[in-house]
Amino acid sequence: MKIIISNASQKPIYFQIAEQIKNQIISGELKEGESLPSIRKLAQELQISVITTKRAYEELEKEGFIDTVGGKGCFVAMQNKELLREKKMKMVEDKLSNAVAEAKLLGVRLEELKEMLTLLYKEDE
Amino acid sequence: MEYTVEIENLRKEFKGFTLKDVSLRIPKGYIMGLIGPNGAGKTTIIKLIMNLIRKNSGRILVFGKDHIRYEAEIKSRIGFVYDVPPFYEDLKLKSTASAIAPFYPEWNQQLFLKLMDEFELPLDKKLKKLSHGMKMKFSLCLALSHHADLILMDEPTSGLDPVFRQELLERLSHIMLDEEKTVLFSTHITSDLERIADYITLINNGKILFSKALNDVLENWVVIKAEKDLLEKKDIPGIMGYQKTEYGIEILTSDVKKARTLLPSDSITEKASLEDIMYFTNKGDNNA
Amino acid sequence: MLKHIRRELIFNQTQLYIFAGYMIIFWIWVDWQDISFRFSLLFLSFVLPLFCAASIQAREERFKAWTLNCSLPTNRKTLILARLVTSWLLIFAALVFGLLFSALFQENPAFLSQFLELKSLLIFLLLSSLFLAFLLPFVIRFGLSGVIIGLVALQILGVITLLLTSMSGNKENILRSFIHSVINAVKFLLNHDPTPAYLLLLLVSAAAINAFNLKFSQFLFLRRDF
Amino acid sequence: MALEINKLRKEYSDFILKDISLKLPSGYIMGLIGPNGSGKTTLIKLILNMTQRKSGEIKIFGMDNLIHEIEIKSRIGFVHEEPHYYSYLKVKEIRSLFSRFYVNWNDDLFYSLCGEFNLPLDRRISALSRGTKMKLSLALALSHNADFLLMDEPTTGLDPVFRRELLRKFTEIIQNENKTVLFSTHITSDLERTADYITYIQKGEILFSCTKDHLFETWGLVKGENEILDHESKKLFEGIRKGPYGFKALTSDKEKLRRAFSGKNILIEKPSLDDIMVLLSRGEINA
Repeated sequence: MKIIISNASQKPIYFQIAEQIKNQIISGELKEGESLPSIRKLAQELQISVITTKRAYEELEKEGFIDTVGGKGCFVAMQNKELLREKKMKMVEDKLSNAVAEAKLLGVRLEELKEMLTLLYKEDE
Repeated sequence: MEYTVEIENLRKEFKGFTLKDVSLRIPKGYIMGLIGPNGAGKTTIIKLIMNLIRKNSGRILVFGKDHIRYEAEIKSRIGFVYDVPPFYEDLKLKSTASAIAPFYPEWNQQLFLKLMDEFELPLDKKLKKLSHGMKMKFSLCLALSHHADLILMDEPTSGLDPVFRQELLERLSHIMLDEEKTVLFSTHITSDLERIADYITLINNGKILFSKALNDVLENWVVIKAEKDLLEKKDIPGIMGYQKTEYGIEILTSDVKKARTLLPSDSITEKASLEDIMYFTNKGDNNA
Repeated sequence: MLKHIRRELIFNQTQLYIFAGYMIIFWIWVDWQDISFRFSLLFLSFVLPLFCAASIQAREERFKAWTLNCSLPTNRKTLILARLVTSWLLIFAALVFGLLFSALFQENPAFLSQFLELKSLLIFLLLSSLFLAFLLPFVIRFGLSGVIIGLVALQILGVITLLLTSMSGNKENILRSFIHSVINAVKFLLNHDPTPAYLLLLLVSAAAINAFNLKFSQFLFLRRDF
Repeated sequence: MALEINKLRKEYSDFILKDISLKLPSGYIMGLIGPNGSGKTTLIKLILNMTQRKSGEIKIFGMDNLIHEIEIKSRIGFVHEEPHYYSYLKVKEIRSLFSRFYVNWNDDLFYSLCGEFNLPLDRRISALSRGTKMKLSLALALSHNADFLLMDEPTTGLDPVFRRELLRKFTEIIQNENKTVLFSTHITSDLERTADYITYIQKGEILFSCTKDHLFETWGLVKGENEILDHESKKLFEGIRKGPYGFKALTSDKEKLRRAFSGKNILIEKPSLDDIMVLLSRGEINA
């Protein structure tokens, strides 16, 4: 599991943690049922306050990404496939809308944008 | 560039520790911060300049003169703040001050009284009744009351609250308006230095690692936070130290421009604080 | 030099009050017990230097004030010179104070007049120079704990010699013979007729001892790290 | 609840600790900050019953600290602001002195800590520097696995590297949920990362005691031109400092402030603990 916290960013630290764990669950890096470090262990590793990691885990639990099993700790929740696909599409959509806004700002026409998109998409194949 | 203090391969041997041929120049008209872990030799250097301890070899020039041959004259132009205030505890503040005042030709009693009032120090109270913080303030009062050209301070802010520390820093920058004055002060509270120091000298177990302008350091030194295996894949230019954690790796590099070109997109680079620099150069998993 | 003496007096003011108290008690005791002149002379020439060397140094050590003294715009040699000069000032002040006190309150003026003779003053000067020349360097080199250990060692030595002599059976005890020799020496000095040559010799030897004391103490003080 | 204080009062000739109340749940680290002479040391000494209180109640591990003083003290690891030890004792000799007092004293832990803090076991304590003496008192306090670490400025005179290690040790300790750490400090950067709760005490009163996250989410450092400050808007601030080029002010409710100043160009940033302290104690409050 990878967590990189930026002290300079405006986003609160618990939010950064929750977001990074969320992305790793959606992208499949964190598999369903995989156990997560306890709140205190994570706090000690990242050298941050226990309250912050607790808050991050509460966020993730509320959004159904993780479950806490009393005594045994936290695990990545069973993501129902449908919900997972939806979240993936949502993430890509956000990124695309940023790109579109940027393109409009810089006066890039739609055709050029489409061309760029297909080029980039084909590149990795 | 004129130098108030010039130290050339200074050597001092103790039972468990040796200051190894230290050379250092403190430019006139600037504030130099001296940082380093406990027992790195900060106090030793300051005491050597003041000739409180005898050097084994090396040369020290203060105001261009040999610090032993012209000891009295040099010391009359130095304001010295000790890490442990060495005053007679059963004496009133004003008697201690009046005992040492005649030794300083430039002693200014009005200035002394003004400072004592500003620092809220009771002239008639015995020293033993004061808290550690107030003793440090008294030590400062004495050092600032005779228009010293060189102010030598050994951890002056330890035990003082942020409010007073800020006032002290404001007073220091006020003093620095007159380009003749020079300040060397060792501290463990690096955030103070980041606000006010012009030059930074990092010393580590008896050797000087670097002595540079502060903004050179703050602009070029960064901490890169990235995925764990970043280091194996790429060789980071200017790497000074790194720390592996469970969820990533933090790398200190002194050359942000070169390093930035090699970094993966999801890594974060943040300005390195002096505390980070000391931590990575001293404690990191390696000493690259 | 004046500022140095003023510094030493201010820094040790509480000590001076205590010492004045001792002096009063001593002079009352001398008068009340009708102590012999010779003994009080010897006693004074030991106690006064002990006070100047040990208790002033003890305060400096306890409050770590030597860092303060050494950081003042002066050098180590002057600091030691100041300490020696202040010591002599205190010794003579205590003597004058005592003599004034006894002149005012004492019954037997003979004791006082004996003290005021040039010869006894010079002898007093010689003896206290000797003690000071031993104590000051000793205290600088070994510090307060050194003095305490030194005094304790002396006592133990005394006890051992007593034990040895009583065991070995011979009557003449080494310690007593040592004390006798000291008293005889003082007797000899006191009975010697006060020829100018003799007085001059006393003065010169006292000066020599002090010069040695100054140089040796400075040498030791320069070596110390604070 | 590791520590519960209600209406604690202590009077000195020139200082009064005014009926302070404070709660610290077990398993967390609380930082105690405030200007010199604001009562931090007094509070800590009262908890340890080293000074007499005038009134009020202190419960530690749920027990009253007067009735169960001995038991409580054996479970507290205490570090004093100015480490006073018999200076002629050697470091290793002080261990035997201490170990007798604590039931679960652990020698190997002490020696491993001495190794970690690289304490010279055979040096006399009088020869140690201030920082090293502090490390010794820390090693002593941490060697009888106390349930409650109570420390008065433990980081004074310690270098940043050691301070980070010490804080790392604190986080290690509170891995066990019934261990708690309360320490006062002047070096607020210690608290910015690992502290869970922050308590700010000034002139004998507690101005706030809350989680660090709550503090940084609700309090704001506001910067703007002096003109937009008027008598009315001043009321929204805890402390203001006017400079030649604009003011710097502290608000305890940045959302409310953002609404009140909407339209005006002000900058609201995350305050550092130093900013909070300076503005609370030196800023002219909206009198």
